[in-house]
Amino acid sequence: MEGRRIGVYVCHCGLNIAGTVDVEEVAKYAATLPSVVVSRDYHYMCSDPGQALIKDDIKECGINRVVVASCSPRMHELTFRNACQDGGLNPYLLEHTNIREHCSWVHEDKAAATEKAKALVRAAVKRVYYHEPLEVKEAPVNPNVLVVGGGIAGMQAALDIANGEHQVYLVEREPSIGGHMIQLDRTFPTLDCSECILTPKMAEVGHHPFIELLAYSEVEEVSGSIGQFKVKVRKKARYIDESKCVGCGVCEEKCPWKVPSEFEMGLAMRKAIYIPFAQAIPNVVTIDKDLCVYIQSGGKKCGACIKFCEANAVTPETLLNQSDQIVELEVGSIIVATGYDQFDPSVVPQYGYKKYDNVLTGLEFERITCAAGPTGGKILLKDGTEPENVAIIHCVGSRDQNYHEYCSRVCCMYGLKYAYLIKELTGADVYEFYIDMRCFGEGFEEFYKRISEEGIKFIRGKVAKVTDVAITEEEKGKLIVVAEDTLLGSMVRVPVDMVILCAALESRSDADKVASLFGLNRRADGFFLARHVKLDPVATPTDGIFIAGCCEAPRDIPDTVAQAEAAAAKALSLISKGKITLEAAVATVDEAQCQGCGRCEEICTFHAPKVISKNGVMVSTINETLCKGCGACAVACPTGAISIRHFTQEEILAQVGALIEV
Amino acid sequence: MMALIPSKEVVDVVLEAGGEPLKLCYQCGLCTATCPWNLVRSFSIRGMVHQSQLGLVDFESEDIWLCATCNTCVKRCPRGVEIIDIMRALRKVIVEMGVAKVPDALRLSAKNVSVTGNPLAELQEKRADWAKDLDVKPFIEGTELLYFPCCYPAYEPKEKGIARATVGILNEARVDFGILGVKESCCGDLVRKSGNETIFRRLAESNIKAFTENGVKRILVSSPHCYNTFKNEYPDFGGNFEVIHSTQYLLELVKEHRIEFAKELNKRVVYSDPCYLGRHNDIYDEPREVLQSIPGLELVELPDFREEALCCGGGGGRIWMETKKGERFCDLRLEQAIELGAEVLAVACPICMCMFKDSQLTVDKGESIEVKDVTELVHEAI
Amino acid sequence: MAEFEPQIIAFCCNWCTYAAADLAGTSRVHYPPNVKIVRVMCSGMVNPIYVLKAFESGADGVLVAGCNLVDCYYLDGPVKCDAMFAILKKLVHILGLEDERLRREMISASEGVVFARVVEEMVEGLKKLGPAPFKVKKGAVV
Amino acid sequence: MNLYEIIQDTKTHYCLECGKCSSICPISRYDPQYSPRVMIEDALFGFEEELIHNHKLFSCLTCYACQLKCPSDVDYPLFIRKTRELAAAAGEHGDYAHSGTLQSLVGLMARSSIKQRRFEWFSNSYRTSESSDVMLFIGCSPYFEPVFEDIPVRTLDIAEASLKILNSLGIEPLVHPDEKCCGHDALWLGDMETFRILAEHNAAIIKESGVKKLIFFCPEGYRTFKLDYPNYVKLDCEVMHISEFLAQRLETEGLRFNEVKKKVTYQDPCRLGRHLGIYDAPRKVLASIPGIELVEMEHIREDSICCGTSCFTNCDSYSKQIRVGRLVEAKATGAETLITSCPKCQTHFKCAMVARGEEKGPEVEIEVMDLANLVANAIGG
Repeated sequence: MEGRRIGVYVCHCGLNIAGTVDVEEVAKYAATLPSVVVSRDYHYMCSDPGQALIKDDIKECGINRVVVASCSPRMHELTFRNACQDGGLNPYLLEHTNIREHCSWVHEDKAAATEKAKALVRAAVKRVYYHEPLEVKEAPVNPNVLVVGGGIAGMQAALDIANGEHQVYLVEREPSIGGHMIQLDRTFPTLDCSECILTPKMAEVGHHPFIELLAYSEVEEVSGSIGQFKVKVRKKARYIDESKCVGCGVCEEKCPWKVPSEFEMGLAMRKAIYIPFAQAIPNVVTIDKDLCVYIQSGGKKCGACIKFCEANAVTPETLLNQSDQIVELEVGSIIVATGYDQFDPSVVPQYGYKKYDNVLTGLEFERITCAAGPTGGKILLKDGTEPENVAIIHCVGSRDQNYHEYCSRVCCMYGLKYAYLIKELTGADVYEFYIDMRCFGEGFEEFYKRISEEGIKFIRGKVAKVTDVAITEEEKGKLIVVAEDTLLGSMVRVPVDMVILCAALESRSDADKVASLFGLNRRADGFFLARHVKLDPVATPTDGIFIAGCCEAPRDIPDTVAQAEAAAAKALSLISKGKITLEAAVATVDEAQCQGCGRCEEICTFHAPKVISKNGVMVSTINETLCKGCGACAVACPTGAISIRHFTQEEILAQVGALIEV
Repeated sequence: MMALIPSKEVVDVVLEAGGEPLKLCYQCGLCTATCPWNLVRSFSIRGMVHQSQLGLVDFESEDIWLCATCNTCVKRCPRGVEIIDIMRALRKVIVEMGVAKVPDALRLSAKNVSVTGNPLAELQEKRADWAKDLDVKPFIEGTELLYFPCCYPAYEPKEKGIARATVGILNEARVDFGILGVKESCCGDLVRKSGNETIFRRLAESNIKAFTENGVKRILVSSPHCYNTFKNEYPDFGGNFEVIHSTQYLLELVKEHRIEFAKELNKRVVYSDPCYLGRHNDIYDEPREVLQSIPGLELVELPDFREEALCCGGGGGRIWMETKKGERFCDLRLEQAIELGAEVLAVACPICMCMFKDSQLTVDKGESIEVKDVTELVHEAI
Repeated sequence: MAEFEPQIIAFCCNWCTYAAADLAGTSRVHYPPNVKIVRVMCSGMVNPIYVLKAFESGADGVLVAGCNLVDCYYLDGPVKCDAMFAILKKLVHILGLEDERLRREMISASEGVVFARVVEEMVEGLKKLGPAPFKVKKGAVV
Repeated sequence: MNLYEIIQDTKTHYCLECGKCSSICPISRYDPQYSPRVMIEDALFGFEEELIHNHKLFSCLTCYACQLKCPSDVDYPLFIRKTRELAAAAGEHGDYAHSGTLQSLVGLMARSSIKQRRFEWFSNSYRTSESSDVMLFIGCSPYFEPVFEDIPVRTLDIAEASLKILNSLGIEPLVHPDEKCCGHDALWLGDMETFRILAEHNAAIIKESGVKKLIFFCPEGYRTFKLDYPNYVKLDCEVMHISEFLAQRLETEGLRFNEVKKKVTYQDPCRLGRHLGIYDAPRKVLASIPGIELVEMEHIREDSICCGTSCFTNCDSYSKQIRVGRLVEAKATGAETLITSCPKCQTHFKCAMVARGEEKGPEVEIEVMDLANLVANAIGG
């Protein structure tokens, strides 16, 4: 610690400081402190001549640490850091102390204010003694972007970026992009046909010269950090030659092996070789390996698809020898748009899902009303007849602390949409069982009013059970929905033919894996946590990784699209700058001191520390591109191995110890 | 608790009876919260609407007959639900389908209207008797204005003053007017609001016929109920006439200096807005301007007035029914007026006048205040 | 004898409470000069030793203040600070120190007035309590 | 005192430079930069400044392994302690673990006139007496509780167990509310001012209470009272470790324990073992509990290996490796529980097991328990 030469500069700020604080006395006092070689006061330190004092003293008096006592560092720390730099001194060798906002402006007693200013300067001098030069690093940004999830959010984000002529890799784990939105029949509140508005976008994604679509693929590994992520993607084998398949569907027709279709929510069958739905992108077949008898028998049985494929896309070779491929990508930013799962209502046994044929979930009902769906768009009961009365139960799995405490946001609206469709298509009596109607979006309340006009019966009350145990003649053969009508203050039993459960949107069952893959945090409700709920809603704790759509929280299509566009804008702004500046005041590990206990790794919100084995000894390392310098790890570190540059314990203790004169 | 089973049939019946607006209700409860009944007892309109939505109405309940159709709830309803129509529909279901007992007083009055053309069971041929000693011409083709006094001023001794004052003023202003007398019947408002749609239709058709046959174009009415019915409901049955309420017409006469005040009326006066003039037809200023034009008259306002004004409790057929002491809105209103130190409670509706005059008999110091129609006050001052 | 003037050291996070103190300044909200602020980047950066050292060096009261849970620049710094503070409180409690000498606040950047009020309250409270019971160790100040 | 005097005092000039010390030193085994022999050599060459500013000066565990092997009887730990006094006077203090919180608390405790709230944890299921002539020294345990909350170590469990044991022997001991830290760490870190204040305070309250016997469950306090206090203050009472006390009672009162089925191994705490030569008493207690099977580690008694940290200072990567090594040894015995009779040993071992990163080091998870707790469990009830 030899050779510290400290310069102290006390600013008058006109009379803003000098009116209350005797700045000359403060400067004189500072001159008496150890290691202080120059101490000056000046009218306006932030002015050019004021800054020149510092620059000159660096050159002429050889000062190598600077204390400026003036206004708030939040105002002018950067100014004086730049002055130091211009004078040839590392900018981090400055300590800026606040004797205006925190002293002259808030105190009236001149003597006391002067004493306080002295104490602040004394503490700053003690602290600056320990300041070390820090290097401000920059890193380049790879302009390629990875978008994970080919639902509406992922597609929109991919298109926005690709339209800016930047390369996008769009990874989708299902055989086709489209997500949940392509399963929907119509979209509230405008009742546009979902397919009609979505398929053009899917086609655009499929053909876009700047989008490389990796469907039927999953991200396996992500390393690196903002600007330079390395990503491994597993492209799952479709057991066909994608370049040859024209999607004619003949093989599908001929294939004799069936299972319930995932896309149709199990309400229709698909084949072992299949295209999940007519407008699938990419329009190529996929083979369900577990179901394909040819593959399972090692080529001994069946082989119908090979026989009928004129394009020669399915061959014994593709069926028996194709395997997953690992694709390695390098990208500068990542947009995670992995969507949601529908809550499984069978965990609420009272509602009879899976027990009674005509108790359906929302997504199942979407398929039923869809013209391309299993019933050709007719609302039919399992026995093929039309229902005369239907109950729609809201908040299934949401607003219920036994399942999910949150409001799922879209259910009220889709519940209303169903009511409308049922009325329109069957004229059946519709009962909506709700707790509150939450119709907050553009056109939502108007839609609610419009649906009300249809004579839908709204019963305010959470349904206790759905049963087929009749107690009166008219209940026989019906499903009876039992609830308290809280507005009547009376129990009601409503016999209906069909019950639709407005199942909540919940976080993906594998959200934990996705979170740890991309370094995301999850809220208590399972969804991914944004960097700031209000002011940074698509960023995440990991710089360069953004989230959009229902993986962040349940939301409707317009909100999802807006969020996807926001995420794309974030990625584009990174690309446009081309480089990132790294925080200099970050955590650093003294490896000899570190015991590799992992407390730092555990506490860090940004996943910057990581415990690794070095020569068999566990030590923590800090990824400086991830570290924000918040200091939580240093507090958690039991051995003092971690310190935060520019905010080391030594520095702060020196400052604290000097604040009070004894 | 017995579970109820919603009844589609009942809902359909109510809808059929004109209850269509109930579909729109989203059960916020603002109607109940604004209803004057809840000043004196508990009455859940919201609950009744919801019962109607599910076909679970308790038709035996006396609550069905409470609504005085004051329109406060309708004016405030965030969904624009025509709640009075729903009440009317429920009453209609009872009256016309006999699903429950109609209160005796209502049944009797409705019968009276049906038979005699007025609720007071007076003879039709005596309908013009109030004007016997006055210079009143029968209406003939070409007469400028028809004066339609309403059954109460026509028959009820306590209210005849309204009709007579009106005639006095019209004559003073040299207005070319006439009356139809025995050719006219009750406008039918109260019977309609109390569920007797069939009787109402008959009355409406007969009045329209009489008006049309006699070449009536412009009708001056003393009652806001007649005003509302002629203006807003008769057009549905083909009767399109220019309808003018006495307070509107008085203002016209004052402004055109067709009447001049000769005396000062040094009195402190409060004005009680009739529901059917105010909330139903947005006429708030005219009566006040007329009163203020009377020299010496000091107009003071009740605690709630104009849009917020408290109903007298007589609308919707309530005038015919007994309301328990302690639950009478008119008593509250009268007490408020006395509290304000008013010498006169001015009204512009024969129903209000009837209700308030009854109140005078039971309310403490009820006799300390006069109840007068605006017309009467004007007549006194000219 | 002059009135006892308590010494308070306040650890304030850069983004919220330090900014709140700045705002108190720009709005000229006056408060007693007994407080001296140490700027930290996050309340979650405050190590228990900083607070203990403040007492060692003669402070009569210590304030640890930072963002509200929802405002945190580092997402959940206040949670970490609370966890640290809970331990710290237990320690000084066992030590026998009055609870009022150690205060934890969440003061957002817009709450200059709140900052001033907290300081005033602390000064008032500490005046009643009198000096902290620690004798400063010889040579404790670096 | 200067370095020359220290060398005389600790017989350091007898050093033969044989290097036995460095070869036995648990730190030197892992830290190539640390060697007791080189430290001594520096001292003998008179490099006083270098020596007191060398932060490795605070690495020595003062475990006394070297001293027992030294052919010239050089008291290296004492040499270190005294040299640290010089270093402390120059503002050096080594690398504090836990940011120096514990040292700071001791400093504040020493320099405060207020009443501590030491016994709020105290449940009323144990009987104590203000007029007893036996005192149980609780030490810093109440402070350890919050600090080590996350490991988790509950040193007060040991205090409670000790009370239960004493109660079951019909003793209602005094627990003193004004007791302060024994000063062990201050002493061994060279902070003599703090140590003296603490020693004088404790001696005074003990004298005032008139107790005849002072029982410790912490070997550090025990050592400090037994070997160090007499050099500074007058103490008129017998001091004992709870294991010693129990061993004594086993003979005199024929104590009987319930069966506890457990295969255990035993860690000799340095202070109890090498500092005070107590190896048999705890083993005797273990042997008296039916069902307990003691399997010894490779290094035991005089050859026992330190738990790896002392005075919460220089608790570094090497310290961790020592502990990991020792735990691996303990696990190798096949024991399910590692018994110690020192709260610090327990703390340091449990701390070494913390592995919260995704990547884990060697598997060292084993139950660690204080002898007092084991005995208390065997008493039952």
